[in-house]
Amino acid sequence: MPEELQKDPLTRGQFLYMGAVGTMMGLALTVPPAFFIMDPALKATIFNRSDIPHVWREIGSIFEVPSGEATAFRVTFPQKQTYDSGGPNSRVGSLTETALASWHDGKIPDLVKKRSEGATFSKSEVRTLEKNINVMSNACTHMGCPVRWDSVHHQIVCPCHGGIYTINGMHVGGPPPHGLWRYVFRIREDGIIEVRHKWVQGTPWIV
Amino acid sequence: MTRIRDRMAERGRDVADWLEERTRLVSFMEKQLYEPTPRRGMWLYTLGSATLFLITIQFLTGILLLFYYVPTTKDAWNSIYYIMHHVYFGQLIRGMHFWGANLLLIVIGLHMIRTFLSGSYKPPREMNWVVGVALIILVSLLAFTGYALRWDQEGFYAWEVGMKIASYTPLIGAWAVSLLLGGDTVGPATLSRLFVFHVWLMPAILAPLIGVHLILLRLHGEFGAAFEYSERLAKLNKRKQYERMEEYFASDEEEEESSRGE
Amino acid sequence: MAEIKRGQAKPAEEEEEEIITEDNVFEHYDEPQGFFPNQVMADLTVSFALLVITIILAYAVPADLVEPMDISTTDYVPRPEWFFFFLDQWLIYFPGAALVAFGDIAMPIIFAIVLFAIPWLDREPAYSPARRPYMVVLGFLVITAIVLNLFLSMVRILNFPGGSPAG
Amino acid sequence: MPIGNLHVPGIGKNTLIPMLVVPHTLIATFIIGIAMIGAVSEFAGMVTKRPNYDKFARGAAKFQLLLFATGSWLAFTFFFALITLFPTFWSYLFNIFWWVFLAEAFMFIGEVLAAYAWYYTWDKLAYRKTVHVTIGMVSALFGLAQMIFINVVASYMMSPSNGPATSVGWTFLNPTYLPLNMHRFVGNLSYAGFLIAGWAAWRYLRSTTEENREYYDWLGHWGIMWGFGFLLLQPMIGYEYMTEIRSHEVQAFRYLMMGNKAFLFNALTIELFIMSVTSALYFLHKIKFAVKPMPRLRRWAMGTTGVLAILGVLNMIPADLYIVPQIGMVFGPKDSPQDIAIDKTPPILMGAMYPWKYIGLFGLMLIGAVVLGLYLKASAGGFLWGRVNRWSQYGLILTAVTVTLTMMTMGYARETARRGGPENWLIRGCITFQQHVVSKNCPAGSRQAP
Repeated sequence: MPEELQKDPLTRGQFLYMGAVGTMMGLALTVPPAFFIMDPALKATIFNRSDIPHVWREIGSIFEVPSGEATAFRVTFPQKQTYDSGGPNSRVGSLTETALASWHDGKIPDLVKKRSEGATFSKSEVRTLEKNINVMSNACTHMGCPVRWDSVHHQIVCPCHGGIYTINGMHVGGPPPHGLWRYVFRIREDGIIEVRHKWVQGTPWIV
Repeated sequence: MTRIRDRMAERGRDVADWLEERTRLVSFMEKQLYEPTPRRGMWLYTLGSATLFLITIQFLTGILLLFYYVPTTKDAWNSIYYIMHHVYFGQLIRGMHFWGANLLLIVIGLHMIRTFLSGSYKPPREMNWVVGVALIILVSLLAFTGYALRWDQEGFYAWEVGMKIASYTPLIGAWAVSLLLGGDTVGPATLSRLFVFHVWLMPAILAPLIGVHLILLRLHGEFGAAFEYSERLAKLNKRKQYERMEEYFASDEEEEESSRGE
Repeated sequence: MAEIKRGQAKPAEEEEEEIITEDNVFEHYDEPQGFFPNQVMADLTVSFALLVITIILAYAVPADLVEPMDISTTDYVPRPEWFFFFLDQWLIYFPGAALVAFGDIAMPIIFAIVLFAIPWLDREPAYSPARRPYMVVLGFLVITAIVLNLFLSMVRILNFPGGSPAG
Repeated sequence: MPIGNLHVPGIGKNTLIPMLVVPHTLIATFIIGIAMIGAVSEFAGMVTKRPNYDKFARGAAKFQLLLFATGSWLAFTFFFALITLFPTFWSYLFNIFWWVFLAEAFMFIGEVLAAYAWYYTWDKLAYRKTVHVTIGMVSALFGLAQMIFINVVASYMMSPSNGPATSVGWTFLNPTYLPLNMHRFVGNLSYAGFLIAGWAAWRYLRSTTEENREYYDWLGHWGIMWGFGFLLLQPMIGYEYMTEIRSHEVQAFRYLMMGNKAFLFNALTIELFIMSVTSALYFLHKIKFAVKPMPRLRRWAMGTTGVLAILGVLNMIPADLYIVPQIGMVFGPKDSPQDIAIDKTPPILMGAMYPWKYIGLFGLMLIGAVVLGLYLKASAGGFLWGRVNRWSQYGLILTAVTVTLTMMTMGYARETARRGGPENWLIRGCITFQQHVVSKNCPAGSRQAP
């Protein structure tokens, strides 16, 4: 144990040397780890790459959508994230979500009423159908709780904080900032609705 | 019999001296254990050590749970199920970890209220209060992340609400969420990040902070509360009153002298 | 090496009548006690009681494990943990995009900063709660606000149709 | 049905009950408020050793006793009227709330004992002030407990809880019980405070001796501090109360907020505007008489009062002309819809709840707190009492009158929340106005999803 402290003077050279080596070591030990941790954030926000590849997935046929109600369809997307991204001996993950489908204001267009199950629609008919159907995600825009159809009051209700949406997914009451997220979807000739893991209003995160 | 006991005591003393020589452990322990502490509020001050005890239980049971827990999305739930149903005392260890966390939050809240009411954050003990507040925030974050590690509906949605709140932060909202999510959707990356936060990152910050908290406590000694010093305060006020009285009478005498002097 | 004396410690010499001044009044307690036997005893009993409670709870009310995580559910009603109930209720007071950000992030951060800054906010020299009415009343108001919000949210959750047993 | 289905000639039984209940509620709320304010001011007198507090506390105790008798007389007659005129409803209500009413009765006895003891031992316990103050506090707490128990009945009728009606615990756990309690507790204090201020103003205008003028000027200041201070908390708690109603009784919410009874809340905003602006002007006027002159603070107070007025006006803008009673008939749409369309933004844009009413209500709270803070800063230095002009006292009387009107508007709002739907309810989902019991084990059985 040295008896008392010895304070030698610090020359300019020593100070500059220590400063330079110190910063280099600091950079080497902080910049790569930062990128290491921020990798998904960079990919998601800057390069807009999503974990889910651009694929169309079927959710159901328009004949299954009843009038005056929003029904839930389960849809499964392939998900490539960390160890589920299809390496040599690993599988591709999957993410199952629910899409709520409902006719505009609950009224089935007469186009569909006349056609039976197997019939096919022309291009223009498909376009009118796409305008008259709402395909929305079931995550509440406030805090992401699963919303559900409340047949008593004919509205879509979020159980967490009392958010209320109309049958078209428009925001009516409660804390949610805006209406439900609307899927990017298309309708095939034989009336099957196909959905992509992309939303009209942007990225809702979580879902 | 007494001879054996004496020889044993003799050998014990030798070991103590040997240790003292090299690590001064014995004097350190004596300084810690025999330090005077207030008696009147003794039961109030047990809250601090109760929190310490509960945190050690959390560390202990946490590490034990790690023996069986698997942080993959497919098997996290199954591993918890395995702990609860097949491992000996599994339900006990997990129960202690879960209920310990709830009790810890209650006790840490009471400890904070006791410290606030007794005013023991006054100078020179401000830093101890600041470290304490950091500790309570860390513990609630730990409880929050731990809840979601089970990867069942209840835990997951609670964590999701937390992340959705993070997504509302004005500037770095998108960044914060994608950092916590590990991508733009919920998946295996989310669970591994959750696992890192709960099992290593937060405890790694918590442990030294608790050490700092205890060192600061020992540095200034336990303040206790105002009722520990009531007699001394009474003596102090009495003495000050006498001084004021003397001043008052002294000023009277001067007036008399000055008036008599003219 | 100083020779270690054994046996009876030197009797404490009679302390001359100490003059209590403003700054040394909080140096000594009125009734000091050794940390080792007394305080450790109390700590031990409290810790033992807590341990027994945790063990009993661990077996009586096993930590629950609901069905595995599944985003595509339509009937599950998510609830926060009990210690975030008051924050959940706080969410309801701030609807809409701008207010959610304010009420949810700005307010808790302000609350944390105020919590950190209490020693610098409360500069009153007196220690006992009776002598510092402002801080104690403010603290009491904050605690009652949190507890009331906790109960409000609990009642709201209990009365949600899916939430209560008989509903 | 028991013997005769009694008909009250002339006004009919549905109006007799409110005629008895409204004065009873006004008196009872005032008693609870003044008991609390009196007890606290006696404690303040003990701590600060100023005579005014004690003098007021004594006057409050005497006034409380006088009112107590009339208040309880009204309660009993209202009790008997309910028993005879609404037999099935009353027997049903009494079965559900048997323990609550029992507790209520004992609280009443406690209240009577404590209040009379508090007043009559004023001189005897003059030297044991702490004991006397505790008696005052106990009488205030008993009054409060009475309100807490009767709130269970009121909130249960509007929003029965999900649990079985037979279990007492669940009756307490109905969704609007806690917010109603908080709202009424703060309301009592604010109501009593404004009434004290109004009464002090009246006595100030009539007082002749200088000493009386100073005391009543101080009393006006003390009353409005309570009134305005607690009025500031009301928008937040009221908002929480309405959120509970919206999440549990959507029908009642639509009827109150967007349907025929929406004008009640316009009336409330008008009353709120009057009370807050008059109080702010009173503060503005009082600051002139602070011992330490503070010109800069007075300019600040003027600015904040202006902002307060603007926010008040913002609050008063109706969402749809149709809901304003008289004007709605002339300008509003002829085929007035049952309620404003839900997912359409209301015609008058500035009247929409989000974001305008939020800015208005919570702005009122924050700016009001600033005004109060400025006034407290000025009053810390002490006032020259007894020199205030006539107009400020008229302002105080105006606030007292408006607070009584607010009390009635809000009481009416809560009671009419049970009407308006396809069925007018006495206990929502259980007993209709015509005392027809809907289902066997109602109300729990008949609750549907929200």
